[in-house]
Amino acid sequence: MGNRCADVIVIGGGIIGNAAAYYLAKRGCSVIVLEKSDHLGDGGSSRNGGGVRQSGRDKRELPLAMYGIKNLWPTLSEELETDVEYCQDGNLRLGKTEEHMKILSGLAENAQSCGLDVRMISGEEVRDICPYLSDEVIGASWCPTDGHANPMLATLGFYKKARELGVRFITGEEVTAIRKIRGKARQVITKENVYEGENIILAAGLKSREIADTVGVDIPMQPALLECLVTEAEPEMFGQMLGTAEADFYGHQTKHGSFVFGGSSNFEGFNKDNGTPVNSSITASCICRGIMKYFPSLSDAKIVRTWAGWMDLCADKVPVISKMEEVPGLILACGFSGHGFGIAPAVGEQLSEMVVDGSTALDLTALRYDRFQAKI
Amino acid sequence: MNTINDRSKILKEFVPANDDDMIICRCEEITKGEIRRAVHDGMFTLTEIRRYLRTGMGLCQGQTCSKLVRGIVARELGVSPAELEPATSRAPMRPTEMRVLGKEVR
Amino acid sequence: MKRYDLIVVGAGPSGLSAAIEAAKKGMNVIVFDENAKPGGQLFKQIHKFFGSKEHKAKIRGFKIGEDLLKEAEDAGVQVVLNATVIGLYLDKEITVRIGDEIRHYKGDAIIVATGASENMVTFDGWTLPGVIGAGAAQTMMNLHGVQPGKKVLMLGSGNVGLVVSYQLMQAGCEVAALVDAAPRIGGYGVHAAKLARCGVPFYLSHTIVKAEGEDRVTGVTIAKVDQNWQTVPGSEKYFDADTICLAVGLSPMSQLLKMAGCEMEDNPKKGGQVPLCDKYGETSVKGIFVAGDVSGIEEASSAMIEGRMAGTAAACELGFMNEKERDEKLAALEEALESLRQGMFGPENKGKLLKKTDEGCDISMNLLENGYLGEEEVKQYPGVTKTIGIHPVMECTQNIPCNPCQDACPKNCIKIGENITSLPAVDPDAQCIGCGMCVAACSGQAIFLVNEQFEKDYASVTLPYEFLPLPEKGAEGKALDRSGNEVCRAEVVEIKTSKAFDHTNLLTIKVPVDMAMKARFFRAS
Amino acid sequence: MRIEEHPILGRTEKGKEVSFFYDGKPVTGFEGEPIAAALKAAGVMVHRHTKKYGKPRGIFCAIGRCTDCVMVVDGRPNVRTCVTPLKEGMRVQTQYGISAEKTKMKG
Repeated sequence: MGNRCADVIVIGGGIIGNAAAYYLAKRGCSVIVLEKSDHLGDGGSSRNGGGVRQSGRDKRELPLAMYGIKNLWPTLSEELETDVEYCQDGNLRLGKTEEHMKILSGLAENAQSCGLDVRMISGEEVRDICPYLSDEVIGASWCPTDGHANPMLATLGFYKKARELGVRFITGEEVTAIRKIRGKARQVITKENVYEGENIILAAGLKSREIADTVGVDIPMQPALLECLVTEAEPEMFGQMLGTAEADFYGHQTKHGSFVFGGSSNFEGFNKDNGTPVNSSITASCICRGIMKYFPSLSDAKIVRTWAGWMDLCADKVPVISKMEEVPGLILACGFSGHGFGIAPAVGEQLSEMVVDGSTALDLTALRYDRFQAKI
Repeated sequence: MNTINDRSKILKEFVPANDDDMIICRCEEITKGEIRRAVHDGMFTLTEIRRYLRTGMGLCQGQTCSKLVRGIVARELGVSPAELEPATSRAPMRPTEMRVLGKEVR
Repeated sequence: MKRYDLIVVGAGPSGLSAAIEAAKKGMNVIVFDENAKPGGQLFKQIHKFFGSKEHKAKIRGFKIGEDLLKEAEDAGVQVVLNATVIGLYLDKEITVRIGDEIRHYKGDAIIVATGASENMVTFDGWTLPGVIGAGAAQTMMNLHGVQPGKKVLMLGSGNVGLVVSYQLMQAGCEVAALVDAAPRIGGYGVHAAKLARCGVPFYLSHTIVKAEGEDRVTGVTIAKVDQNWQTVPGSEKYFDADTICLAVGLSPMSQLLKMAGCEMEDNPKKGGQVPLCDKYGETSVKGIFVAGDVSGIEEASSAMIEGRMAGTAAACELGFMNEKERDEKLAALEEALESLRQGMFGPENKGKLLKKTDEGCDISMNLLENGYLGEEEVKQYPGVTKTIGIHPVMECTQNIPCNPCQDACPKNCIKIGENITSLPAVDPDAQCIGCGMCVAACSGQAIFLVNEQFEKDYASVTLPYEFLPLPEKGAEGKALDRSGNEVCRAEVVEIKTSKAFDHTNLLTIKVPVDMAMKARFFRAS
Repeated sequence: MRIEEHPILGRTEKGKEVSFFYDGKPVTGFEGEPIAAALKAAGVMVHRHTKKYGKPRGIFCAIGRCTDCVMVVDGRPNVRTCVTPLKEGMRVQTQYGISAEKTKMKG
């Protein structure tokens, strides 16, 4: 086995870790990425719905989303020499009741205050944009600069390019602990090996909690199962990313022609685990019923595959992207709470700045690790 | 089970072959050359190949090509096909219309 | 949610057998199968099965299917057809597509008996219409009554390739050639011999280079392969054909088990991905069992026994049977399974080149390489003897588990003995009466009746005949030798058909006496 | 070609004769048999042309697994003809990519 020392050790070969590795390598750092699974991007990175959106996001992470969509996503395919199937045809968040519309305009106002072009539109306007939607839709929030991409290709594209730049990826390498040496996080202990780096980026999704625990840090997050399904290829219908006020489902039509939709059954907090992310027997059917209410014409589309993934749901539903002053050398990037994909390139780039420059161009103070406070 | 796999492993150089344009995944029309190329791009597992190229992601869900893909990848990596774990199986086992999947009887 | 004591997925030989065993112990059993007809692959099998009486030997596959289904119904098993199990979830819950609905069921035990799927090979043009799986050919001709093509080239000399080639001829198609990259025929010699004597050429150590044609197959080019499986330039041969049939092995269809989280292993001896399971088919997930090809590729006969074992084990686990009864049952079933796994083709000998039979006879290399026995070779086997008057000539030269000929003869002329894989021998003290029961009973169609004193200078040869049209008595034609070459004129002197022969007709031809040990097939002129 | 009489299976029992349309042309088959069987008996080999390369495909597995034999049936694409029973008046069309129209093919 080769050298186990590098400038940066990244724990987690998902899209966050891979993107960070890529941008770090681009800036001349030596990087080793350790991934527990046999496959890169085997967690949420390959299991999400592919949204690349700004609308509907919490104010604290909105700058990351806006920055990425403006500066990184449009050229990502060329940059990674991988077609990541980025499509910027806008995002419709659909509402069917006045109650829904209230939720949506609240979110829209929030985003507008951050300078995002998002507005409320009527049912008719919705159907002008996407004529396949049923009359049950009475309005939506509309963000024309949102879109979607292929999560698997984006994740593996970052990997491919980072690997080309000399980043060492090791899969099947489960990290058990981080070890401080003379007051500084320096060693990464796996079941069989010890790695050493000047900096350690912890981007291991849910597993981050256990690993951070070994240096006395706790991030309040918990697992929640998300499920998705994909249809056979259908004739090209629309390019928008879709969501709903109540999050019945979300999704889009891919470049391939298939539709990818995610959704929930409301029992997500209670799903059993047999060691693999296993679908529940009821969710796919529930998602189908949700979709058909909005898209009656998709009722004959055949589902070819369903899958599930555990997300790292943070207590306040936004990620922790933060240096740890208490544990020098350690950087956290976890708790993405099911919406990390769209901001991943930006997060990767900011992480590289954190390591190389010591600070980031974007203000990430609101995503610090020590923000969690009791309610009163 | 998870096994340590260093992705910086040096493979034999990619040499184009006569049959690189042979279709392997019939549904998604993925060729042998594309699969071989993907291995050199770093896709060392069948799951990664599948996510990268869509092999076995079509209508038949890999019922026809999975063994063929495995053989090609194994050869390219210089390992035995048995060392490569097939991609996960997922419901539904046959393509199922949304209106059917959405109509549950308990 | 509707719950059953036992849910069986797949109504093939193993699934039905498992269901029968469990239902007989009082379990509430339901079987789901995605096909419109039950029986799995049995319904496409129109040949007589090998084995012993207990294994339903000499009964045709589809008839075994019918019998199993009747037995299942009598035992109270509910068989639901056109019912596709699309998922196997936690807590042994399945989702089934029935019509335009999804139904959820739970089983206290689940037996997955989903069988196998066909392997494929690639060559230039392999996606052209006209290139089909051997299973597709069987489905079209034996289930739907449609010829897969007019002129077919078969790739693969395992039992599937051999049996399907013969079935293609029975369906009125021409088999242009049988090709295999392996240097020797993989299936039973008797199956190969049936084809060779009809004139089908065998090309071992050959592979398909290209399927010719623009929008459909119009021909095939094959070429010789060297020891490294590379084609030898200049060795190409072209055949006119409209269909290429692929019979290159099966893989367990184990996706449901993988989905359910059963621990899997890749076992080339079992044909691919199979669940890890104990001797009686229980997987790493308690209460989920497997039986038949999904747990390892074998024959339908062993699948039925495995099904019974899994059904028995499940019945005991759920308290429908005590351990003592289970152990007795399982011991008997294991013994039966063991007997089927004996012989040249048993798992232990897989891939080995055996030189001698158990009896010490040389194994015919000609049979392994060309599909037929050499004229001199045939004389050394215990079933091939010479006597005055009519007598059986049993060209059965490989140790395979099969013995119906022994029981077929009313005069006890044929002896196999205790060991079911022994070659049949002629009892010199018994007197053949020429009834032909042995000819019809031989699943390998390897028994002939020869009478070298039929007429002055003429001998008679009685052979099994399963083609249409059936020649008439007095018809003139040519006798073909074991390799399919025309060797002499021949006249049909007798046709025997009988219910007891089960569609195997006995054709007696008259040939010059020196042709008695050569003529093995008849072609009308 | 249909097998009129089989040496082992005898005469195959057929359902009611029905007519259906193959690419607009009337064809006959038997009710309940797979669409693919009726097409095969009528000499049809090409069921579809693939999406990426426009290559012809036909029956391959005949048991509903490989999905190579899919066609547009009564306006719906991707119908597995080898396991879909034939009905009177069905409109069966060659599939181009995922549509019945040749012009919708990409590339």
